[in-house]
Amino acid sequence: MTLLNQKVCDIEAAIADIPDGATIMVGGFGSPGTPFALLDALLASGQRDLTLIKNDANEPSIGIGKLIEAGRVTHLITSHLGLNRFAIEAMNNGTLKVSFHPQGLLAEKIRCAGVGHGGFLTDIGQGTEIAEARRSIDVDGVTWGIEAALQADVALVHAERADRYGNLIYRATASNFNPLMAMAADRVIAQTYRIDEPGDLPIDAIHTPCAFVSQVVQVDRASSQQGVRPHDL
Amino acid sequence: MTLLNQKVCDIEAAIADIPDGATIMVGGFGSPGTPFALLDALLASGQRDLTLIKNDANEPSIGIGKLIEAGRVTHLITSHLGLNRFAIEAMNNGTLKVSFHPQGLLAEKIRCAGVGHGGFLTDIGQGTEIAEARRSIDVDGVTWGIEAALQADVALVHAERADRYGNLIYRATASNFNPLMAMAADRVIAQTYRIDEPGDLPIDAIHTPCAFVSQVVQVDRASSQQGVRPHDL
Amino acid sequence: MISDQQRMLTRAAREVIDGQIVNLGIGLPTRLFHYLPDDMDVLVHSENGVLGCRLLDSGEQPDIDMIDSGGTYITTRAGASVFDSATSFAMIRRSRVDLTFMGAFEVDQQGNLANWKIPGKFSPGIGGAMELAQKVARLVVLCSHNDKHGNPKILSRCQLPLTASRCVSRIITEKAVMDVTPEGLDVVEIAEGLSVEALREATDATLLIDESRLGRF
Amino acid sequence: MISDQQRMLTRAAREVIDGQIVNLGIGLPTRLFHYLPDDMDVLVHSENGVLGCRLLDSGEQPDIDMIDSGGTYITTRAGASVFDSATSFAMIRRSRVDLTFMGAFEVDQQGNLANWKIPGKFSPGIGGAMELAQKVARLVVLCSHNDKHGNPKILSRCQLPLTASRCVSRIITEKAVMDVTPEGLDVVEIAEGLSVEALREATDATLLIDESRLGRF
Repeated sequence: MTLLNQKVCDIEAAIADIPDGATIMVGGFGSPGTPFALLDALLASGQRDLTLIKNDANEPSIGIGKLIEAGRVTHLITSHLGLNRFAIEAMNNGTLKVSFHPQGLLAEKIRCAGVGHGGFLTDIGQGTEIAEARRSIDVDGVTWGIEAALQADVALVHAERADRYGNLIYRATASNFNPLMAMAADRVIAQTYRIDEPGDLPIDAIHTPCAFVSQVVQVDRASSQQGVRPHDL
Repeated sequence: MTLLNQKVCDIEAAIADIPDGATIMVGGFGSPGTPFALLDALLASGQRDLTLIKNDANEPSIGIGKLIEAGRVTHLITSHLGLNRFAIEAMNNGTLKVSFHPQGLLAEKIRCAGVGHGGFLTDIGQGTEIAEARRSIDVDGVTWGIEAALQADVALVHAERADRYGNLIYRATASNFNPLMAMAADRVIAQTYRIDEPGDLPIDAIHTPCAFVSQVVQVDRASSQQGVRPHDL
Repeated sequence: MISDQQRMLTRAAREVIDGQIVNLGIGLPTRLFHYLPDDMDVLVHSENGVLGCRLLDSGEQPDIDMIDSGGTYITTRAGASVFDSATSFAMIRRSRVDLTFMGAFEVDQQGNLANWKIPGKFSPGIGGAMELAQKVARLVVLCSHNDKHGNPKILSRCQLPLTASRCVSRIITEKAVMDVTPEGLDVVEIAEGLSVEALREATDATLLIDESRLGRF
Repeated sequence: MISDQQRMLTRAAREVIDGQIVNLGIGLPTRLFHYLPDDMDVLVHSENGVLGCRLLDSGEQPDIDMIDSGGTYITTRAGASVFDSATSFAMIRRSRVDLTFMGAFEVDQQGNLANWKIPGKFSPGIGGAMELAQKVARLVVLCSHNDKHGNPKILSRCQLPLTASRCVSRIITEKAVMDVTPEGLDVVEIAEGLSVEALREATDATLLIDESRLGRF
């Protein structure tokens, strides 16, 4: 793992050595928690043939939407595409392979890799087409579906605040998949608005301990504005 | 589940209707996080033939040590008894059945019940006697041990602070198994030093959301003093 | 005069018991926010990781880090908490959410629900609907009684891929309030002014109707 | 004159690289706390749920909620965090702890380790040892070369139930520093004043010794 005193780096350096064909987890549920600046750097950096794992496809022309529209994503592992008609279009015309998982199972498959397990047993989806696609096992007379852990080469996460060791604090509903993905990839790149010295974050307030984080990148708060939409309802 | 506005109760009422033969999870790693006041109430209340699930057996004559010495525990599911020679004695002379699990697997078995899964796949202990005792399964050419979820009728947990809806905040190394057990039992009884009004706890600081907690009991800070030992090393 | 939707929402709000944790599905159920009395100890769960949502007051500035699962900017009420997606779904799978309202493409008298996929036409993914439908302690379907072509959505057996089987407790439409029972859908209330015959005609399921105790709404 | 233990601990402390996360097993390894330089960016992990432990300064009051996994009152240094047991072991199983020091009843030239159970005599439970031994990126055993009866603890094959198989990288005793290799234990350093013959005599494993490059400690 990256040494504690070598984690702070600039955004281009963090993204540059991600290879073509990489599997990349991306935090966020809709816009909150989406690492927009890291995704923009990935777009600029040029990697192709990516497999992305994200709860959703953001909205058209923001976040991973940009990468999908640029034809850089081959496979998307997700829960729901409802807010991105371009992603649905790409799926329907066959240019984007999409694998769907129920949202909570997607979260657990990621967490499962993050804690070093191989999979877990669930009853979610029994009696539906979700269960037909997976192997099952009987334990003490109960039939469970086996869900395998979902790993990635890289995770891109967004945190409100960090320190230079890589301790992370998330905020409000910008947490979502970020703490799970921050455990589950070989290399974890965190973007944050503010990088403090070790000791500046209250120990009880840290959501992701630094042990899981490989690199920390400071980004401007304005980078998240691309996710802002008109207030509805 | 208990309604949000009906969770605060006194300690005798919380403990009284636990039946003989119940399976009870008890938070704490050593003394920190052990719900000493709830355990004293359980001792006073008289239930017998209990199965306890706790990381360790506390130390002689404190915490669950009192229940073991009073002959009230039939079965202890644990990770390590190193600090309680009476518990080791009871195990060796056959008055206490003890089931050992590696500490991290014990935590995950509890968490597994807490999130509604049936079990998980692990490689921990492969090649040791731990693996001989369990079933295994091959997934994509890798052999995994199957660890079943570990459930309980009741969980007794300790929190630093709560509100009357049952939101909980733990402190320092008094967290340990408490947040996991707080999800995993049918009924979750939390002791705490202070019960605030909803809205008094910062939303980002809550470790266990109130949805998981059945009852909240206020206890005196002095109740934890039984776990205090001379400063060593 | 109040609309059918207003009438349904007013009726649906009466399902909520003081002290409950409630999840509001996307679409019409989300509008129930406006019908929940402020003085109740009720926390609204949203599966993106918040318990205790409330709508922004008019003029209140949105916080870009605070949305519900439908993408709406929300804020929180007293007693709220935020958490990650794993914890959010643990709450759901452990049935710690007491009540959820969901829309339906189809719902049948066995309590089966189909609301996520129309093969060949609509398949944006399952989201959190499957886990909510299967595991929340009480599921109330809130939907129009018929589709836009007038075809019944309340059926003897769902044809579309299921979200979850035998998961629905009660169905509220603009025409009736119906409970799932082993013998069929027990009609407990019928819309003001609607005849029993008109209800039967609009429905493709076994309806149990005892006019002597039939409520109106 | 410094004791064998002090010499072993001084040598062991040199294993720690600036920037690492380190776990100190119960017993002798815990005493390494006293040997880690304050000016290094090193965080000590303890499996009860803390990363960044440090010893209390003399006179510093203990906090009853703050112990390490051995039950010792500790405090934290800058950059520390606290977390639950699941997160603590996730760190271990994902090999996010860079280095651990553990004691041994027996250790063998395949890198097998036995340190948790002596059937019929000592079996207080496995605690966190199995996961630490199996998963921490680098495991250094820190133990006496022989048991109190003088029997070798460094063996060609462990007899006791294993904590984990093929998990040990390096062994540090009062007599030698040895690396596990496919051909046997490669002796990289030998205690000041100890002869190669005496080392071989005290050991029941294949030792690879190249006197031309043999260090002393």
